[in-house]
Amino acid sequence: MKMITAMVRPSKVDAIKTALVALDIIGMTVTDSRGFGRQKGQVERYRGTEFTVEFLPKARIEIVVPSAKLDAAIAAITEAAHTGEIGDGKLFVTPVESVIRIRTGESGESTL
Amino acid sequence: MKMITAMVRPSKVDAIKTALVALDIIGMTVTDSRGFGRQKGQVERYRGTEFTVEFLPKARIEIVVPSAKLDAAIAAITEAAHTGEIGDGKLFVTPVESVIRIRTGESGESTL
Amino acid sequence: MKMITAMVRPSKVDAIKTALVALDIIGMTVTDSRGFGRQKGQVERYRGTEFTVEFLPKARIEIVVPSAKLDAAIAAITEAAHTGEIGDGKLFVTPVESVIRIRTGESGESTL
Amino acid sequence: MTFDRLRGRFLVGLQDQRLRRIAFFLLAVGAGIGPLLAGSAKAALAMAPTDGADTLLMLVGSALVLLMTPGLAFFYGGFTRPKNVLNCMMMSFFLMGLIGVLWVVIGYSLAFDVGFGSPFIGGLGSMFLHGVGGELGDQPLAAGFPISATSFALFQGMFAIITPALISGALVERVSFKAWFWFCLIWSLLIYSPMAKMVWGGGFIGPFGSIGAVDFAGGTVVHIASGVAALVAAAIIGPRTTWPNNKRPPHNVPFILLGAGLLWFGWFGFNGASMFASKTAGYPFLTTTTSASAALLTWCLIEWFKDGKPTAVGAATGAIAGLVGITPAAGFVYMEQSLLIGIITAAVCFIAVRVKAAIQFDDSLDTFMLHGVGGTVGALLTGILASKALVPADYFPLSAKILEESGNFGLFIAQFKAVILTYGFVALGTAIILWILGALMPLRVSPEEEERGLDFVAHGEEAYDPMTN
Amino acid sequence: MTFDRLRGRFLVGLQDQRLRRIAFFLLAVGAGIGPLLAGSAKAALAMAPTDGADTLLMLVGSALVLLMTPGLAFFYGGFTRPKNVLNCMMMSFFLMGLIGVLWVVIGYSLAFDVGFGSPFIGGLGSMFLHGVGGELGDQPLAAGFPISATSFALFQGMFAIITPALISGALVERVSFKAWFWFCLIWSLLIYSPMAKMVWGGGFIGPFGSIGAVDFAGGTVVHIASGVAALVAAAIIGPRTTWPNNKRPPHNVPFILLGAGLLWFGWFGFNGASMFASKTAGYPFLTTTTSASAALLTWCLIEWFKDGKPTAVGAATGAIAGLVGITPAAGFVYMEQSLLIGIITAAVCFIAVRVKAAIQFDDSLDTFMLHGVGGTVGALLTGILASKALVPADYFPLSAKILEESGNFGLFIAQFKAVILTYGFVALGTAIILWILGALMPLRVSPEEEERGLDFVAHGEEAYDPMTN
Amino acid sequence: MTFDRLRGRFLVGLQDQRLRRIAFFLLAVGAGIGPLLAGSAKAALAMAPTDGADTLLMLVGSALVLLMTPGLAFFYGGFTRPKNVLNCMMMSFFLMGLIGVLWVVIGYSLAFDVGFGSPFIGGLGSMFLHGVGGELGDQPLAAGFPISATSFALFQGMFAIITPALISGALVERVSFKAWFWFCLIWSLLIYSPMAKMVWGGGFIGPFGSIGAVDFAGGTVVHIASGVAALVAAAIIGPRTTWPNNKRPPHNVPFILLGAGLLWFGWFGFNGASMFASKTAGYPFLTTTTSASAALLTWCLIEWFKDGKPTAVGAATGAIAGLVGITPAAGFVYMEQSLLIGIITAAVCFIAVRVKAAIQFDDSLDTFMLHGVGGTVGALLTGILASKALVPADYFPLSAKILEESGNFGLFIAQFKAVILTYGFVALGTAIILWILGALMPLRVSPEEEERGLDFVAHGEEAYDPMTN
Ligand SMILES: Nc1ncnc2c1ncn2[C@@H]1O[C@H](COP(=O)(O)OP(=O)(O)O)[C@@H](O)[C@H]1O
Ligand SMILES: Nc1ncnc2c1ncn2[C@@H]1O[C@H](COP(=O)(O)OP(=O)(O)O)[C@@H](O)[C@H]1O
Ligand SMILES: Nc1ncnc2c1ncn2[C@@H]1O[C@H](COP(=O)(O)OP(=O)(O)O)[C@@H](O)[C@H]1O
Repeated sequence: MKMITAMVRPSKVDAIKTALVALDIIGMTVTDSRGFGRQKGQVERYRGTEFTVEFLPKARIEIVVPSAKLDAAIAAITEAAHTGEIGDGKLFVTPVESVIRIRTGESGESTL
Repeated sequence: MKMITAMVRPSKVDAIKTALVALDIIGMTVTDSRGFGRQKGQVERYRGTEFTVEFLPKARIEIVVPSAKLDAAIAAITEAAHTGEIGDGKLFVTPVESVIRIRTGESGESTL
Repeated sequence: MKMITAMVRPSKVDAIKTALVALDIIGMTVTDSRGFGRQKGQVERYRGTEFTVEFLPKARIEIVVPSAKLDAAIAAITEAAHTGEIGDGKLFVTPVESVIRIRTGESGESTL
Repeated sequence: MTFDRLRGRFLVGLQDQRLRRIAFFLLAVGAGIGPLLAGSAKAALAMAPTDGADTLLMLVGSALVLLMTPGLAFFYGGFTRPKNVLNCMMMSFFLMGLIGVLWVVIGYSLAFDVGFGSPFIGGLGSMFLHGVGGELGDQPLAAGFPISATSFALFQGMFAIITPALISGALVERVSFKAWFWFCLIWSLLIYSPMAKMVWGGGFIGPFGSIGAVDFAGGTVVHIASGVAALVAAAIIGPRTTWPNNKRPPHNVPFILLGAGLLWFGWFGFNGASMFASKTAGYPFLTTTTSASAALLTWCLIEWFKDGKPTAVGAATGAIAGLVGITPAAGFVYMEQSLLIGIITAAVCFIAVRVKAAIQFDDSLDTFMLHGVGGTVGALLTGILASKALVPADYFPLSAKILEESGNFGLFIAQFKAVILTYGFVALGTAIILWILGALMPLRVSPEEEERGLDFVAHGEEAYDPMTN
Repeated sequence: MTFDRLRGRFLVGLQDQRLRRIAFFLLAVGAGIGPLLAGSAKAALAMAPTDGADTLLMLVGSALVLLMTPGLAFFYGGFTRPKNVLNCMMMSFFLMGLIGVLWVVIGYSLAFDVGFGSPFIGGLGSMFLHGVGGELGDQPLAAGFPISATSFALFQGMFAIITPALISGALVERVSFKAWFWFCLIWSLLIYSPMAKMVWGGGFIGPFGSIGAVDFAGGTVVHIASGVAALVAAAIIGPRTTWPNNKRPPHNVPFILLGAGLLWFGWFGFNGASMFASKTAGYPFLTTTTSASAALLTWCLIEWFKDGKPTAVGAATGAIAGLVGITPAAGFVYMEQSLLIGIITAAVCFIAVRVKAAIQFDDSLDTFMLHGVGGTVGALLTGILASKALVPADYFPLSAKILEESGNFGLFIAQFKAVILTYGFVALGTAIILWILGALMPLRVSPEEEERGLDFVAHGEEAYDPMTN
Repeated sequence: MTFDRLRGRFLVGLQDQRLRRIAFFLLAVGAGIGPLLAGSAKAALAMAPTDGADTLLMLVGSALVLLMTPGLAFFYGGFTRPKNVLNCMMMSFFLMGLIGVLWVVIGYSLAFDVGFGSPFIGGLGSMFLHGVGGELGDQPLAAGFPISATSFALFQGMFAIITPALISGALVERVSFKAWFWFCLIWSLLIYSPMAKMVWGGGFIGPFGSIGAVDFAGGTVVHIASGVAALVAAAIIGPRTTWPNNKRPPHNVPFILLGAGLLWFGWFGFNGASMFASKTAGYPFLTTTTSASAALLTWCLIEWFKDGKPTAVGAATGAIAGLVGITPAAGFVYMEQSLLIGIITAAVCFIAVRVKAAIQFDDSLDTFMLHGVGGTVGALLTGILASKALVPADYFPLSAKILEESGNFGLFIAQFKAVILTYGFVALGTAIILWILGALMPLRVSPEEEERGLDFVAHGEEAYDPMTN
């Protein structure tokens, strides 16, 4: 099993969800985050003072998938989150050793 | 060392903390998240319009434990977070290579 | 590649960012979290009632770095986040199997 | 813990047949004896044409008091969990609909009509405000009251709305909205309107009745009544499942400050317009704010000395305590007395709130501790501090006579009786209403629903969208 | 879907040469015939010195109505996404600047000056309020109106501000702020001022004109006008890109309740001060709040029966519907009628809002569904329910005559004509303004900007700082 | 940087013995000479019975001004970090307690009693409002002022509360609450009351004194005084540790808009009721809002042209600037002049705010830049634009005489003197108070406490519960 952690534009969350559901991947967790990267910060101004906002709103999506579905999931996410502009975000894959479904106590890939 | 990442009902955080403290595991980080899964979304209605809320509030708990305590910790969390209804959440175990306590610069299992 | 996950004081985020940029590490994701640990909770009082706040505001920073830069990054973060008081936080290192830059579809260390 | 045992005994007591019979008996006796005692004090005031400025005072006052209900929604709503804030606010806001209609349909009539000729309850002759205000709505209210009768009916309606809304503070985060609906409807008719009659409508408690107590703007009618009802209802309905082990701090303290600010602002109408005359309204306007100021300061200073830090919630709470305390007295005392009232009310309410926390009774947002206790302190202090010159015999015949003959001590006794009667009547009445209602429907939601949050459970809504994009 | 086809046809229709010509022709004919029909009803009221209390009613009323605009900003702002809330609020708040200035410079003159001697439009003689109020600003407005003329000009200005602000509800989250600026500026001059003239300024729709309709505080001038403009503008500008597939719930429902509370509070000024006399203002104050109460209750009860749960958003919405419905009637009906108006308006608006949701038309915050529909219901019910005694011939000569001669049915016909004329005039005028404006600048932002959020795009700001430390 | 050097010199200067001596000398000379110069202008107005409408204007005005303080708490609180918002709000809200009490105990007496017979300070004869308002609180204030004396004392008290509250804007996020407590207490007695005396209470700056300047509703007394005190205090106390490198944007801009809306609403009372007469209050009500409108528009248009985007914070700021600018002039100018005042004040304050940002001086929320600068512009423009007809000799004998004899230029000179004297008196007085206070207790919290957040440090509270469940 692998965990995909994707930092994406918040407005893309719905599209990613839809794409994953199409692959029968029903399960993900989303967290509001702020990302710093190559994307240029925006300049806001309040009264006389300028603020360069370097940390931009990102959605941090975590999905644990069976290794077999990893590539398909990555492809689906990458496509759904893509705009081509700087700031589309990154996607990381990390190993997962075990999974437990709290409701039933079952563990293993079948719980995903 | 292992990292346990558990997506649970927000109202269970206190119980989980208590259960872990009982195991002398003093240390965890909680993040407000929204989860999508098998749990049926709720329908809200504002004026004429219905909204099906598919992302439900979840607490995302991260705990790094010495490998020796892993099973006990998992058991404690699973029990404390359990209600038996769909939406109880998942628990993932991932490997951790090293830990550092920033205050002292120490590293290793003893810092947990 | 490694993922550094650091739970630090929220007021240290800017300093950490600056320290990493100095190492030419341009990319990180920050999430508001609440941490429980050895740091003593604070007591708040509203009307007659006391509340001991055990979960304190922490910033959860994630940075994926090429393995070569790992030690430098850890050193930089540890230094920037340090105050010496209980509650400075922890830093975890976990393995990352692959990275993809969504904008371009490229993968590998070069995308970091 | 401590309190749970008390509560157990109380609940058993409430179900005790004998006790209930005694209660009903007392009520009946009161209802029977009252009229016999009713004095025949009569005022001889002249009928003057409607005055523009005085009427405007009432109209502006009505607008100000209307705003207190949303203000209260924020004062209370800031304290709750985010998942219960809408339900908490609706417990107030919704009454602007329910009681707003009820009042003009029948509530006003039960309070201020004289059809029944009873010292306890009005009549049915003014239902739908029949005959109030005349063809153009500009007829004066009565001899000595050159304000338009319509403006009076409106003004009183705003009081009828906020009184049950105050009760909600003790009951947030657990009460079924359906039960709340029926409770407010019945309570308003059976408790509020009679209270208004007895104290203000020429009934047996007020200055035209046999007791001769005074209540400038609602110490008994509004504050003690809501406070006592809150106490009884919280005792019967029981604490939140999270109380006292999983309680949480307020979710939004600025909302509490906003609510307190709007309440203070609206209280100028509440107390000030209760003078019914703009020329002499200087005192009630002034005493209202000076009492609130003194109480805010007192509360914060006590915190500062005791706990080391004055709090924002304390400042808001102190101000409200001071406003409650001055309510029964606002037009009967001078500025100096108002400072005293503010200081004493704040100090006593401060202790009450701490006692509540100590015995762990879940009067969730301190309705009894502020409005019940504060109203009581205010009502009694009114007896002690009222100035003869400000209680003219024309408007308060019996009370003026008491003051004349037995001085402030005499008035204090009258106030004391009024307080006792209010406690008894409201406590009993509220308990009976809740018993009956409790037999017909669950009074509170299930623990699972409580955990889920009442905003979704009762209204199908969430206050804040967690998705920020 | 359903609606998209309608919209397509409409847009094509709007570009059809022939149709446009017909529209212009109709407008011209109206403009020409109107004066011919204009009655010569004249009132014979005495010139009285300025009255302090009546003037104060106007001044306090002005303050109350001013507060409605920030109130509206919150009522609307609570519904939007966090990334659009400031833009939404600015669409109202900014008009306190733009229209505030425009009104005193020329808007007032176009509405209430009589220089042009036209029944459609005022004149230029009162630009910069020239001659209004005299040397000390204390000259009475006119015979029969012993309020200072300055207070009247101020009061009317507050109406001029909030009317276009209401329109914004239909257009949030997508309109270019520059286009909004110009739209409001032009619309206020070409639509609002003429409407005020025609209905209130002695023009041909009102009680001195040929139609003889009555509009107490803005059923046509404010609510139908803004509602119809909102409908037309939303149709022309089109839905948000997120509509109806990615719509989100309100980001902050407490803000909606705050806004509704402030609006209700301010509405006492809106309707109450439209009586221009404090002694008789009891009715409009009273009917305002009873209609709102009845409507709040009705809306919630419908939800309760239909969906199982009364909602907080519904309570706020119902109250506003009731306030809109009573606006044209407030001083012409008794309390009983106001309850009826509240109930009916709430029920009809409830249906309208559901229909909107069903046909998926993006009148984003229901401006037409509440103000257009509610205003229409209110205006028509005013005809049916107005009481002769409350429509005195001195102030409403033609309307009183109609009531005298053909009773409420006659007045209903007059009201019906007024409504139709308002719909036609405003719809056409708004469409024309938007066509022209649309040719000069983009009316909406790009889809990318919409996704980014208008707070940053239009104002370079964010409402909330996501960094909490 | 730039500023830090200036500040260094200033602080050194403040500690310079010689400089201090000179300052004290100047103050003493002023105090001595003033009375000699004091004119003996006397008005001969008739004593009229209390007027209901005029009194009501004062009472409603008082309620409106009271609401400005919570309004200010939101206007300011929206700008801060979430960890400092309660402390920021308490810096205003708490003064409703502290100054509310102080004023009626002694502040009023020091400002409006005549016991000392001094042109600088009142007396002690009206402590506890002794003798104010008579037995029923309905005695008229004075010849020519048929408002009840109680309503005047109340109204003035609201001004006394908000003035030090304004200062807090320059000092948020770093000041010790204990120091703030003592500072406000002392400043109110030693600076505010004397200022009120000198300008309004028949003292030497005002129209009965030797200078003959006019200040309608507080250009000098409220705005320049608070602005200058803010400047001096910010300079002495120093910038936040996060300034200018780690500054953050406002945490809640809707709160800022809410605050601005409530302030504007309340300002109708602030300026409008300062006319003391409802019949002639049309102008101050009108000019207040037109100046605010013009300023809002001006500010946004400047931003639009300069930066490409008009901002919501700018709209709120502009409106406040316009309200500040018109305050000294509100009843002395016509509508056209008010537009001019609004435009000019907004433009000048805009520049001031930008200059502040450029020199990186931490007047955190621009108290001096808006109230100091805006008040100065307004006070001077009052001289230039006041109309003879609106400065009647009965009420403003010396000023009317100046206008008569040397026209607006003469009045401008008088205004200029008043401004200079206010700057000098307030700057010196504030610096001295802070020196002494600084010797007795730390004026600011430690950098660690600053980082932790003042809500917890000073009040043991958090504004928002981060746990949402
Ligand atoms: N090395 C990294 N570690 C963690 N998060 C990263 C890293 N690099 C980028 N991110 C996340 O991805 C987001 C987008 O990155 P950015 O460099 O701005 O654009 P792009 O991904 O298009 O090159 C960042 O805002 C951040 O949230
Ligand atoms: N594959 C997954 N990856 C990440 N998070 C998941 C995954 N599956 C479930 N979750 C998290 O667990 C929560 C509960 O899952 P759900 O399927 O609704 O119920 P249950 O765990 O009882 O089967 C989800 O809301 C989500 O936060
Ligand atoms: N075992 C752990 N797993 C996850 N997070 C931890 C763990 N231990 C500590 N943390 C995080 O680090 C923060 C600081 O830890 P604490 O024990 O309070 O102080 P210190 O790190 O100085 O020893 C905690 O608030 C929590 O967010």
